[in-house]
Order: sequence, then C-alpha cells, then structure tokens
Amino acid sequence: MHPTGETEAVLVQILFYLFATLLVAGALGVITARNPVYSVLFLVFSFINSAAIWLLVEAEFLAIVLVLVYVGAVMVLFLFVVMMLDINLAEIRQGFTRFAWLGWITAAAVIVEIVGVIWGHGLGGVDVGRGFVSEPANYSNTLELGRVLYTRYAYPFELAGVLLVVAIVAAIALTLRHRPGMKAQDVSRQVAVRAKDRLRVVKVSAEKRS
Amino acid sequence: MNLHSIAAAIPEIYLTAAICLVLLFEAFVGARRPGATGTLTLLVLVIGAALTVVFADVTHRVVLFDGSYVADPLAFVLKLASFLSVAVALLYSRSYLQGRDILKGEYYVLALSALLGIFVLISANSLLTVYLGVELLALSVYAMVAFDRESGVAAEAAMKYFVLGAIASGMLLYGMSIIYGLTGTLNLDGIAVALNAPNNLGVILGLTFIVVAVSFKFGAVPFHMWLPDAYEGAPTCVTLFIGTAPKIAYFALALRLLTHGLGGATVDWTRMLTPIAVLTLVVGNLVAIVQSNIKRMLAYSTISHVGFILLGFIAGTASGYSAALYYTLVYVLMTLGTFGVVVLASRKGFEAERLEDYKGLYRRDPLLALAMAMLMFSTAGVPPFVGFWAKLRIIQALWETSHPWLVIIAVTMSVVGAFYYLRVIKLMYFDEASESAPETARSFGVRFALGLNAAAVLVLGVLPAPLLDLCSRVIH
Amino acid sequence: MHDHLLSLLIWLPIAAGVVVLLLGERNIAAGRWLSLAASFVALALCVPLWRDFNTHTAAYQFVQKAAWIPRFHAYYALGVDGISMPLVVLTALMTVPVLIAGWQVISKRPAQYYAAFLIMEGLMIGVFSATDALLFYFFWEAMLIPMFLIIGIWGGPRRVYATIKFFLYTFLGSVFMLAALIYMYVKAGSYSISAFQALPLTLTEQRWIFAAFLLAFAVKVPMWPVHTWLPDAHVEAPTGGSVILAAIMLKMGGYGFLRFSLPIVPDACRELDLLVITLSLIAVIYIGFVAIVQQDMKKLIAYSSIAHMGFVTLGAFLVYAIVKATASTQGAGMGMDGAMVQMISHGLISGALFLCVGVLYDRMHTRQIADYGGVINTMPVFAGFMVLFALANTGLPGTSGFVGEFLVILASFKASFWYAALAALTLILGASYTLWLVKRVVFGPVANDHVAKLNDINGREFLILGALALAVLLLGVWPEPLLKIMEPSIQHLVTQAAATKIPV
Amino acid sequence: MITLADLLTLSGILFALAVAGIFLNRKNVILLLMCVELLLLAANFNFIAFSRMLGDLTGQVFVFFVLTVAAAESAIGLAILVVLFRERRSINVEDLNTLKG
Amino acid sequence: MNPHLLIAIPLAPLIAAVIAGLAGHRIGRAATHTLTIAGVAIACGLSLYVLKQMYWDGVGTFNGPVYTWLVSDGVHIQVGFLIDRLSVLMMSVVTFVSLCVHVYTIGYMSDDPGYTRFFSYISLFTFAMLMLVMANNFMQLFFGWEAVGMVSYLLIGFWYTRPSAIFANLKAFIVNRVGDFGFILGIAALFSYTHSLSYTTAFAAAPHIAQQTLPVFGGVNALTLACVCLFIGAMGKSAQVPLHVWLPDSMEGPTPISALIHAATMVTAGIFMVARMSPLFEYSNAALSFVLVIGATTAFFMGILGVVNNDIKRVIAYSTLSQLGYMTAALGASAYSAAIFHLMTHAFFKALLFLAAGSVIIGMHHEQDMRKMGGLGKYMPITALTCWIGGLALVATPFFSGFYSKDAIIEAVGLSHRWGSTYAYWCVLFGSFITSLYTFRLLFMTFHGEERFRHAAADRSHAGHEEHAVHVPHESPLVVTLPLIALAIPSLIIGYLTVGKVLYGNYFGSAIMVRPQNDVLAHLAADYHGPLRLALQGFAGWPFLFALAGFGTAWLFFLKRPALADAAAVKFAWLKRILDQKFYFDWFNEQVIARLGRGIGTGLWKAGDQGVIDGALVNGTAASVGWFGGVVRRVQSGYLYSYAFWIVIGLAALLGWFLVHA
Repeated sequence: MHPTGETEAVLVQILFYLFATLLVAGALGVITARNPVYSVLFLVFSFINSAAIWLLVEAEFLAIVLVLVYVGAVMVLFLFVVMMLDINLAEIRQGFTRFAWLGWITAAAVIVEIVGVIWGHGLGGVDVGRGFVSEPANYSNTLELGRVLYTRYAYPFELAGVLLVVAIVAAIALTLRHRPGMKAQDVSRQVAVRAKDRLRVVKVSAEKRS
Repeated sequence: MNLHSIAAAIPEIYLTAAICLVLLFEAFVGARRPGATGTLTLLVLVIGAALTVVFADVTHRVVLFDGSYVADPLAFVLKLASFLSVAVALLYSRSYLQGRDILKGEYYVLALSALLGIFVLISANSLLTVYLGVELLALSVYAMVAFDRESGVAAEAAMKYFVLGAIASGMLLYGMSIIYGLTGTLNLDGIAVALNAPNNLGVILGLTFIVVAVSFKFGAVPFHMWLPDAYEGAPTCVTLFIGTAPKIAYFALALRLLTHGLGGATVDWTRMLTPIAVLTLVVGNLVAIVQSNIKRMLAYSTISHVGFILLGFIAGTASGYSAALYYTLVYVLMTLGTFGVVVLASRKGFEAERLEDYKGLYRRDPLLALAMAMLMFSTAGVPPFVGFWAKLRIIQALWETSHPWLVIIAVTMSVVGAFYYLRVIKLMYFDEASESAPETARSFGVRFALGLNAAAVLVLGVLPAPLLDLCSRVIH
Repeated sequence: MHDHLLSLLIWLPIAAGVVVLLLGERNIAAGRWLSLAASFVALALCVPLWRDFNTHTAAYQFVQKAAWIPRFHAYYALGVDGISMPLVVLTALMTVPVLIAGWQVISKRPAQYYAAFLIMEGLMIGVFSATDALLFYFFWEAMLIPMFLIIGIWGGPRRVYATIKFFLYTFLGSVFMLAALIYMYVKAGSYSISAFQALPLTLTEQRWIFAAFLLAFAVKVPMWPVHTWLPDAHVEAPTGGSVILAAIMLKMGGYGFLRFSLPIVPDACRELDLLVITLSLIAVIYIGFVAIVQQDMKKLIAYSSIAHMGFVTLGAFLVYAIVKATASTQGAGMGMDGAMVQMISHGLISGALFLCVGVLYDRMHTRQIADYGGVINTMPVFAGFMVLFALANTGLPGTSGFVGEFLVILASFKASFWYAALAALTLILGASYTLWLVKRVVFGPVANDHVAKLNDINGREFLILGALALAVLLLGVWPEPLLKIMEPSIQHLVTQAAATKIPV
Repeated sequence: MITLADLLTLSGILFALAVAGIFLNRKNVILLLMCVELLLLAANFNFIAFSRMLGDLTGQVFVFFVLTVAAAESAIGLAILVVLFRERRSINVEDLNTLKG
Repeated sequence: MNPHLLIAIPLAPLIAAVIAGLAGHRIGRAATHTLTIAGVAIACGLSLYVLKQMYWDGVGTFNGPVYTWLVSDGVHIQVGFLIDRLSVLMMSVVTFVSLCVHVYTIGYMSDDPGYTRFFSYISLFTFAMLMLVMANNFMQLFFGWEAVGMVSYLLIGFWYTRPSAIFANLKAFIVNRVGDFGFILGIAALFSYTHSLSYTTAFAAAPHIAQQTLPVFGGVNALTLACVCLFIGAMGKSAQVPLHVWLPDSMEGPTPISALIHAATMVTAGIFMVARMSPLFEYSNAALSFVLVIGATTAFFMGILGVVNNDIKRVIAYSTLSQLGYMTAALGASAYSAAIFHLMTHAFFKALLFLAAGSVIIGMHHEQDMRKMGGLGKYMPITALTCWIGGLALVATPFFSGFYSKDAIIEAVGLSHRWGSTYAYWCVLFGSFITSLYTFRLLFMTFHGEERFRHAAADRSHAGHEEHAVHVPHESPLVVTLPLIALAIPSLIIGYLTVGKVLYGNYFGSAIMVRPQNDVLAHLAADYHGPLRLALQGFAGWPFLFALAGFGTAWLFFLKRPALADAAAVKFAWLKRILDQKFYFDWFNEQVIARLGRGIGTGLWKAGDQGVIDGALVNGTAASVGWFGGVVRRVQSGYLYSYAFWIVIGLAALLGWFLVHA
C-alpha cells in the first residue's frame, strides 16, 4: 500500500483512527468485561486491530506474527486455561470499589503526562508531527528482518531460545502431575530398562545337612 | 569470529550448554538418583567458575556480538561472585529440598537459567540484551518461587511476583522504547554518545519508566511490595536464591543502564532516585521492626539495604558506584549466610520462619547461633564485621558528593535497623528454647560452608582492603 | 618490643579470649587460668609502657603504623600519649579484678564469659591506643558486641531491655560520629587523628561535627539527658559487666572529648562550651538528687557515676570560659588534668563499688537497699572496704576521688564563680547519696536473717578489693606520677583547644 | 497521514488502560495476565513507531523478541495460575491476601 | 628545725593507726593500745619539744615542703608544714588532749568489742588533725579538714548498731559537707587570684585581692567572698549556727570522742583556721562582721539550749557550741589571740568535763540522763571534784583558766567597733549568765541533791527485773581518773600561767596578723597588769556578776526547789517547746531540707528521667517508630491491585514532579 497522493494519505489516516478507536474500545472491553471469556475475546479483537495499524505503518512481518503468535497461540492458551479452570462465573463479578475513581484519575494522570510530553514538548525536541515515509515498492520487511536476525542479533536470538526452553521446563515442572494409579506408558523407562532390573537371579543355598 | 574472539563470552556459552546437559541428565539419570542432578549442578558451577577465571578475566573492555555484549573486569568479578553465590545457595538448599520432596532436576535447571539471565545482564551492552536478561532471570525465578506445588502461599507469592514483575517489564520496555526513539539505537555505547541532554523532557519521560523498573527489580519503595510477599511465600531455599545472586544482576542492570547508557542524564536519575532511596530506607527499616516472620523481616531488611545501594548510585560518581558494588557483594555474602541459617534451622514440618522459632537457638545449635549472630551484627553494620565497611563506603561516597541530609537519614536508619537484628540475637542467646523446637540439620559439609561464610564476614571485616580495592578498581 | 607493645596489649587478650572460647565450657578450669594469666600478662605489659614512657613530650609514643586500607589511607596506627596511656593501664588493671570476681560466681557459660571480657579488654585498649580515626571507630564499635552479650546473657531479669537499650543508645551516638569522621576524611584525605586535628574547618562545619561528636561522646560518658541507658545497663549487667562499664567504657566518652572534640573542632567548642558545661552541671546536681532516692544499690552507684563523669566533661570544657574570663589559658590545663584524674579515679572507685555490690549480690541475690542493713555485723572486713570506697566516692581527700574534683573546682572558679559553686554542690550531694547508702546497707543492726547468715569476704574478694583500695589511696596521697605523665599532652591539648581552625 | 505523535499517543493510552486494568480489577487473576499483554503491546507500538520513523530496523527486531518473551511469559504465568488454582480452588484476586503486612 | 622530726609528728600516730586498724585484732588489745599511745606520745613529746624550741630557744618559723603532691598546669601543689607559734601551740594542745583521751579510753572502752578499732580511729584522728594544723597550704588544710571529719563520721557511728548513732554520723558528715562546700569555694576563690595554694602567696596577695570585685550577686569584693566562704567551712566544722545541728547529735559517739573531737580539737579547727587566715580576714571588715554576728549568736542561743537538756553529754555539747561561739566572736572582733587562747583553755576544761561526764556515765552503767542521777558526789569524789574544776573554769571564775580567756573575749567584743559588735557584746555578756546557769544545773543535778538513780532502779525492778538491785555508782578506775586529774590541773592553772604571754605578750608574733585599726587586744593589753590583778578585777566585772546570777538561779531551781523549775516549764510552755525543739533547726532540716531533697530527687527521677527522658523521648521514640512501622505495614495490604496501584502512583508522581520541575 503506497499512499501516493493526498487522498490515500487521508484514507490511511481515517483507517488509522478507525482502528485506533476500535483498539482502545477493545482494550476498555478487556478491562471492563464481566466474563473472562469476553475479556479474552476483547483482547483478541484488540490484537487484530493492532495488527491492522502495524500494517498501516508498514511493519508487515510483525503484524502477521502478532496475529499468528498471539491470536493463534497465546490467546488460545488463555481461553484454554479459562475454560479448564472451571471457574464459577457467578463469583467472578467485575467489582470496582469506591476507590475506583482514584484509579481512573491516576490512569488519566499517566495519560496526561505522557501525552503532554508528546504533544506539548515534542518529546523533548523530536519532530513528532512528521508523517511516515513509505518504503520503496521492492522493500521486503520480512527479508530485512531475516537478514539481521541471524547475524547481528544472533546472541539475543540464542537467548530467546533459552528463554523458550525455560518456559517449557517451568510450565511442565509446575503443572505436570503424576497421578498415582494412572495407567500410562512411560517410553523412556521402557527404553532404559535393563535386564538386571527385571531379572533377579536368586541363589538358593544348598540345603544343609546337619 | 573464532574461538579466541569470543573467549570472553565463554561463561555464557558454557552455561547454555550446561543447562542442556543438566536437563538431559535429569531426564535420563535424575529420576533414579534423586540428588545426583544437584551434585552435577554444583560440579557444573565449579567448572564454570574455573572457566570464567581462565577465559573471562579480561584486562580491558571487550565488546562482542555486534555491540550487544560486553566483557570487562567488572563483569568478570560479578560473574565470579554470581557463580559462587549460586553454588553456595544450592549447597545450602539441598537438604531443604530433599525434606520437602521437591528435590527435582528442574529446580537446578531453573537455577542455572536464572544464572544465565544474571550473566546476560552483567554483560549487557544493549537495551535488547538488558531486556532479555531481565526476562530470563525473572521467568526462571517466578517458576522457582512457585516450585513447591504443594504450597498455596508459594503460588500466591509467585502470582503476585509474576504480575507485578510483568508490569515492571512493561514499564522497562516502555522506557526503553522512548530512549530508543530519542537516540535511534539500542546499543548502550551509542545511547551514551547520543544522549547527553540533561533535563530533556523526552529523556525524563523514558528515564522515569526505566528508573521505576530498576527500582522495582531492586525492591525500592514504593515499588517494593512484591518483595516481602515473594520472600515470605517462596520456599526458604528459593528465598535464599532470589535474595542473593539476582541482586548482583540488578546492580549490573542499574550500572549498565543508568550510569553507562543513560550517563548523560545522571543529574536526572540521581534526583529521581533520591526520594526513592529515602523512602526505601525509612519504610524498609520501620516495617521490618514490626515483623514476626523472619523471612519477611529479612525481606524488609533487604529493602533497607537496597536503600543503601541506591544511595551509592545517587552519589553519581565512580566512588559511589564502587561503594554500591561493594555493598551489593557484601550484602549477598551476608544474605547467603542469614538465609542459610534459616534453611538449616528448618526441618520438614518445622519451618523456622517465625522469630520465636529462634528462641534459644544457642542451646540447640551453638554453631548456627554463632554464625547467625555474626551475620546479624554484620548486617547491622557493626565492626569488626564486613557490613560496617559497606555502610562506611556509602557514607563516604555521599560526603564526597555533599549529601549531608542523606548521610543523616542513612545513619539514623541504620540505628533503627540495628534493633531488629539485635532482636534475633536476643532470641537466640538471651531467651530460653521452647520445648517443641527440633534438632537442626547436622550435615557436616553444609555446616562447614556456613562456618566459612560467617568467617568470611569476619575476615573481610577485619581486613577489608582487598575487596574494597577490587571494587574500586573495576569501576572507573 | 616497644614497637609492638600496644599491638600485644590489644591482641594478646583477644587471642586468649578466642582460645578460651575454643576450649569451651568443658575445659573451663584451663580456660579460667588461661584468662587470668592473659590478663596478668597484659597488666605486666603495662609496666614497660609506664616505665619507658617519655614524660617530656606530647607526641605519640610506642607508635606502630602498618597499612590497613591503603586506598582509603587508613592505617593500623597505634600510639599513646599522656592522655591515653593512663587509660590503657586502667583498662588492663581493671580487667584482672573482673576476671577474678567471676571466678566461682559465674556458672552459666563461664568460658564465654571469660572470653567476652578478654576480647573486650583488647578492644578497649585498641580504642585508647588507636591514632587512626577509622581504627579508633572500629574498636569503639566492636566493643559494643561483647558488652551487649555480657549484659544480655549474664544479666538480671530485665537484661534484654537494658542491653538493647544500651546498644541502640550508644550505636545511635556513634554512627553520627562515624559520619563526621568520614566527612573529615573526605576533606583531609587521611584518617589520621593528627590530620583531623590539623584540618582547617569553617565554623559551620565545626558546629555539625561538634554535634556529631557530642552525641557520640555524651551518650558514652553519659551526659544528661542521654544518660538513661546507664542505670538500666548497670543494674542488669553482671558484676563484671558493671565494673567494666563504669570503669572503662564511660571513660571513652571523656577520652573522645579530649582527643576529638577539643582539638578537632575548637571553634565550635568555644561557641558551644556553655552547652557542655550546663549539661555537666546538670549531671552533677540533677543526677545527684536522683541518686539520693534510689532504692537499688547498683542504680544508685550508676547515677553517682553519671554525676562524677559530669566533672570530666566540666573540666575538659572549662578552657574557653577561662580564656573569656581571664584572657589567659592559665588554669585550663588544670581543668583537663582534673578531668583526666577524675576518669582514672572514677574507674577505680566505681569499679570497686560495683565489685562490692557484687560481693553482696553473690550472697544475697538482691540489690535492693531495703533488703540489707547491718552488713557490718556479719561482714566487718567487707564493710571496711565498702566504707572506704564510699568515702572515696564522696571525694574524700586522701583518696583518688578527691584529686579530680578538687582540680576541676579550682579551675572552674577561674571561669566563673557559679560553675564552681554548682560543681561544688557535689560535696553535699555526693556525701548524701553515698553515705545514706552506706548507712542503710552497712550500718545498723542486723536487718534480717539473710544478713545474719552472711559470710565475710573470702581471700579472692579480699585480694581484689584490697588491691583497688591500695590504688585508690595511693592515687589520692600522691597523684603526681599520674599528672607527670599527662602534663605535656594536656598542655599541648590546651594549645590546640585554644587555637582557631577557621580558614582565613 | 499517520504521524509519530498519533502512534505514541495511542500507545500511551493503551499503556494507561492496561495499568488501570490491573489495579481496577478486583476479581480475576487471568485478567491481570491479559492486561500485561496489553502493556507489552503498548510498548511494541512505540518501538514500531520509532523504528519506522527513524528508518531503523532495530526497533522492529526488538518487537520480535518482545513477542517471543511475551509468549514465554504467558506460558509461565498461566502455569503459575494453574498451580494457584489447584491449591486454592480460586483465582480471585481478593483471595490472594495471605501474604501481607 | 629538723623537717624529719616534723614529719615524725603526724607520721607516728598514722603508723600506729594503720597497724592498729589492719592488724589490731591479731596483735591484741594491749599491744594495740600500747602502740597507739606510744605513737601519740611521740607526737606529743615532739610537739612539746618543738614548742620549747620555738618559744624558749627562739627557733624561727618553719615553712617547707615535704613532697610534691602534684603539679598541674604549672601549679605545684605540695604537702608541707608551716610551723610557727600558732601551729605549734595547736599541735601541743591536740596531742596532749589526744594522749589523755588515749589513756582514758583504755578504761572507758575496756569492755567494748571494737576496742582496737577505736584506738585506730583516734590515732588516725590525731594524724589528720596534725596534718590540718601543720599545713602550709590550702590543699593540705582541706585534706586535714575533711579527714578529721571522716574520722569523726566513723567515730560517731562507732556503735554502728544503734540507729541513732548512724543517723547522727550521717548528719554530721553531711552538715560538715555543707560547710566544706563553702570552704572549697573559698579556696578556689583565692586560687583563682593567686594561682597558688600556698598560704604565703595567698597572704601576700590579700591586699591585692581586696581590691578585686567578683561579678556575682551584682559584684562583691573578692576577698570578702573568699573569706565568707572559708568561714562557712569553719561554721560547719566549728558548729556555728545554723550548721551547728550535728554537734549535739554527735554525742552518740563514745565519750572519749566527745571529749577529743567534739570538744577539744576538731571543732576548734574552724577557729584555728580563721586565726590562721587572719592576714586575709583582716582585709575584709564585712567578713569579720559576719563572723562576729554568727559567733555571738551561737554563743548565746546555743547556751540557752543547754539549760533545758537533760542528757549530761548533750548539755556539755551545747556548752561547747556556746563556747565555740565565744571563740568565733573573738575572731570576728579581730581578737584572734583571745580566740586561740580560749581554744586552748577550753580544750582542757571541756575535755575534762566530757571525760568526767564519761566517768559518771561509766559509774551509772551507761546512763546519761541527769534526771536519773543526783547526789553522786559522795560515790565519785574524784570525778565530782574534777568536774567542779572544769565547771568553774567554764563559767569563767576568776583565777581559773577559762576566766582569762573568756573575759578577754567579752572585753574584746565590747571594744570592737565593727558592724554588729553591739549585738555581739550583749550576746556574749548574757551568755555568761546562761553558761553559769547550765553549768551549775549540771553540777547540781549530777553530784548533789536527791539520789534519783534509786528511783530509776526501782522503776526497772517494777518492770520485772527483780534481779537488778540498785546499782550503786562507784568511782571509776585509775585509767579514767588519771586523765581527769591530768586535765584538771591545766584547767585550773594554765590560764594564770600563760595569759600574759599568749594573750598580751605578742606570743604569736607574725603568725597572727592584726591590722592596727582592728587591734582591740592592744587596748586590753594596755590595761593588763599581771594575772593576779586581772583576776581580782574580774570579781567586779559584769561577766562575773552575770555568772553569779546564773549560779544563784541554778541553785534555786535545781537544788533548792526543783519544783520551781517544773512550774516555770509549765508557765512558759511556749518557750520550753521552742527550746525543746532546739529552735526548730532539726525540724527544719529533717522536715523541710531533707524532705525537699528527697522530693526533688524523686521528682527528677520519676518525672524527669523515667517520665520525660525515658518515657517520652527514649521509649516514646521507640514506640512511635514501632507504631509508624505498624501503620506503614498496613499499606502492604496483601492485595495485588493495591501493589500495582502503588507502582503506578509512584510512576505518576515521579513523572509529574520531574516533568514539572525539569
């Protein structure tokens, strides 16, 4: 998508505001929904809108990854857990206490502070009003990322690998349970078994004669 | 890129390999021989330390992996200290794990991955590696806190730690993104060059998020609230773990990120840290007084020590940073001992967690009590123990940079702090033992290690010059 | 030998203490004798110290200097002058009776008891002989630990409250001093006390440092109103603890004033001398009155200690008032001499009095005055000692208690009639509380069956009380040998205190 | 035309909403985990915005890693949640208060 | 003069005292008293030898150091002796009386378990008194001053099981300390101007000091202040009003002590001191007026109390007070020689009276109440006779020793023109009536009239002690009567023999300094024509007439018609109550001063130390720290959202603050 003229620029802008509004609405939905399942779905919605915005600013690879990884995997995991945990929905009521207004004020204050710096002071001297310059037509975001990921960022990449291993190990260590009496096949034990484990040679002493 | 060129990164590479090795060992041997993995891990750590000494003892700054990794004398010292600290922590933990049927290989894998996270932080030279290090360490530690699956409080502690930690990560990221936007680079050297504008609003915006995240990791008030809960809820051996080596990593985090990368904004972040440090000192000490659980008390004590470490950073000079480094190392040494005692004093079915459980410990186990008394005096900052020099160095750094009020607050709070350390000694030495308290752990090796630990606190206190010297040397 | 004499004095008792500790409670017999031997050796080491001391110079003697923390210019630097040497000797001297006094009495963890006192002896000598401020502080604080344990383990019923109060009080005082010392190090680039003394400081700086020092030393002395730890600590401490506390530890406050406050921040002292003098006089009078009504023997003696230490601080700070009143430093040295002699003398007398109370306590297990009466009937020899020390405590001429008070009163009159008049009230108050105590405890008919069953002191007790009595009398009859040692250092101190250090 | 300020503002709002979601929610722990995801999303927006504006790919690389980490984090978070639920039979935030003081 | 010989004088009793004290119970009683008596005898002999040397051989004044006590700030404080005619006279008196008392003690204390201790004490006292007298500097003077007080303390409380005795000794010490408070201030005042403690320097500087003004009480003359302060010391030691209260109570001590310390020697230390300091006092008329008024007041009012008391020793004690008042008044009138002369004569006759009283007490089996005596003269003739001699000397009967000294004092006070001298004159004059009254009352009630001890015995037997028959008093043994006789002789004749020399013959020379305008004795000396004529004149003098009146009154009330005394007591009940209460001095001290002291102490302790400092400040701080910790602790509520909230609050606050302030 190459905004070549004013119209396209305006169109992009309209689309951006649309997705942005939907994104904020989705985020609000996440934190206000009474049912956790709704929350997850609102979150999915937010992610999709985000992906759309990322597409608008030409971060295509990440937009796709966001949808694939998040919506496809992580959110499913969330849903799975929500369902699995068999939560009594009657109990899960969205409760804002009487100090909620304080929370909203604080959140608003943070927004005002951040936005104030951005709009009021141009982030301390950055030209924040500048639009994005489009990449040339033959530019491949994915290719460029691929180029650096395994060269310049080999070290972080390896670390990310370890991180995932840790996540796996941790998740298994925390949740895997050997229920006593559960009948299941343990392949590693079958493979690792040795004759001496199974066969016991009993040496019977000869009967003594008195 | 040959072996020679990446020799400085041998510790990390080795550790990654070791994680795989331990994981495999656990899968094939561990199930049959509980404890073997632990022994292997200790061996791994010893070999790792040896390799570090051989390869990573660089005399000058070495930057690798396209600028995202740095090895310097400071990193060498910190890594060696981390090795040592993790090894000692695991040594102390063993009987504890055994007694609670959680002596599983995964524990050691997680410990090693946490150590790797620590190393990554120590050697981080880019915002990206900083972030990955933080996460690697944090994720491992979350899992360790929840490791005792039979314990509800542990799960609660892990949950709280996790959620709050994630918020902090988010803030760290947010701050990093703004710094990145302002400088156009993730490399800390690059940032240091590009960012040299104090009082820039954009920098302050990003910086605040980063300062909050760093403060959170340290456990500084008001971002400390995860810490007491995590310390109390976690199995004691995990508390021992998270109370020690990670502090080295967080020190490195602050040093690399704030003093190096954001060195141009030193004026800003020192001013931000000042109220945080003061609050930390005050709240940590005051709340520790009213605790009845020793782990929680020590958690608040940790918070108060964090206040001191932050004071070193507030000084904003090399002397201050080296003071903070010294304080951190000393703190780790002392905490290893104190939580070591807590671990050893516990038995299955008798978690020596309440302060009353230490009544008359002297009668039951003089060695343990003596070690604890020495450690408590040291933690309180009384000579001839090493904790005294740590406080002295901080105060010195504050004077060098003319912070009289901080000095006054610091010394006043160290007096308040002395009270609850003394209370532990009082319980052990002056009170009579309760009938129900069982025997303490009597494993010779562990006790020997604990003895060494306590002795180190004394020896380094009487002859503080080498360590002080080292800490000053590795920080320019 | 002389280069290492002070080191020996410090480390020999500590080493012996550690050995006793290692020998453990099972080998307590050996431990006891070893402790005693060590304390006697330390005392014997004081002989060359005294004999070979050059009484014509104010410089440090028996100096030893070794690198300690080269990066921070802190040295293991030892040395004594006329101010510290007598205190070193006093320390070595008072440890011996303390150890003997605990001989059969301490049955709970005796090895640790002996070890604690030996270690403390070494640390205390370290305090007096350190010429490096950091080393001084190192010993100064480290000493709290054994004392904390002594009171806490072997103390009376409220020992925990007392010992924690003691520790925190003194700790609070000293940390501010530490802050001040470090500040001066940052300015001077050295921890040497001499360097501090030579360091120019503005008046504002001096005021702050003065305040820090005041807090540290005032707590230790102790001065009103930071004295309330002392009665509690004394009452609860075992006899030996009380003796060391009164005889040596209080002196560290006085020593600190002489070694640190006056020469390092003379201008602040000049400005704020009235504060110290007022507090000293309050100590003499207020505490004197409070002592009168005490019901507990140890508390009474503890309060009396505070009152007597008031003379030390008074004498030390008279110099400015004297200069103001007479435009000359003549007489200032006498005040400081008086302060020093008072410290030594109070060390002997209060130590002896606490030993006396200990003798009674060992037999009756009560310190309440009301539980006694007519002790002289059953313990005539003891009563003789008790009356002697009590009279010495009232500052009777011929005993050491007189010398210091006399000199201080003489000097204080030069400063102001009122100082002298208020200080001299101690003659009345001191006699009142001390002799009323004697009247109620020692004299009178046998008060009860317990008193009737008392046995007079044994040879061990006779030995220590006799030795102290001898010292008290000797010092009272002929204090010149002591004064001779101090004189050059005191004169030097007067010069330092009267000078100004404000940079022009 | 989308400006840098637009994106940054959006991320700021997201950030604040995520944080607010964490401390306004009083009932459900899962919701906290979701808010954390929102939080990371906000940061990612910043990275992408700056990356694009600076013409520097590094920011996008960072986002790539953040996504990886976020996935791992979710896994561990959910694992802890499962442990918690097994022990407490509840994931109510209000019930997570045995540790305090 | 040989300094070694001088050193031996105080040292001999000291060594004896130390040996007796430390080893007395081992070497035995006989050895102890032999030793101590030998020690005092050596001191006495040597003193007399020195007296002879100085008086007859014309050896000059000795003033030299023995050893340097200390050197502080360039000030050499030395122990040293100043031996002149004043000190040698005192030394002789002290050692002689002491010797008598030593001997007397053998008998008096023969059945006391503290026999050796007692000898040790009195020898020690002799040493201390000699140090005081022989001192050539203020430090040593103060040493002796306090040391005699200390021995006095020990001796009053000698019978330590008696509550009254240990009360009395505490009281004595503390009241003396009040005096010493002034004394040491006086010393310090002098020191601050001379920077020396030696007498010579101080005396030389007196005219100079008299020019100085001290900025206290709105500016006072420095010398006046110093002298008044010194005299306050003397008031304590010599029991002048209002610091006299300890002396009557000190009679709780054994009688030899009353004689030695509380009559003859220690209590006169104040008199001696002022006389010794005459070069100072002479330059301050104000101080001398103060001395004069105090002395005269004591002389008259304390004598009155002797009239109503029934304890034989206390009557003598009040008499001592009164006589000390006379001496003090003499000092105040600049008649130092008269004071010292009276001191000497008084030492003999008062010691005699005390020892005689002691003899009576022995004879009465330790009964001291005169109402239970009477008619003892025929059982104890030697005692009665010697006691009469002492009594007559006391009332200044012409030819007796007391006459020469006391008459001179009254005359001198009369001649003085100092402020307060008129009042003083009337006091001392009426004092002679009072003296006579109580003296003869004592003599009559004790030795004459009805034998009341028989009633007392009867009362006892009624109370169930049938086995106690009437104790018929008996004469005391030789060791008791011998000293009586030995003292009676000087009481009788010493005045006659020495008045010419000591009082009017410029015996003291430079030892006592009187400025010409103050020299009242010079006027008297002009009229002096030998002792005989003086005595004869005395019969016509007012003092004698007053004394005669006193005799008559005593005869009437206490011998002839004792009922009259009782009637008077009823009629003047208010007066009697005041007198019984001893002018309420004791009441005031015990009920007001002591109570106030304890009240202040309790108040400061409970309210100040325990309430404010410990309670509010120390424990209050600790408690508030703990309280604050408890409050802060509650912020850690355990709820995740609150934790998160705090993080965000922290973030928002930091951001807000630094964005605004950047």
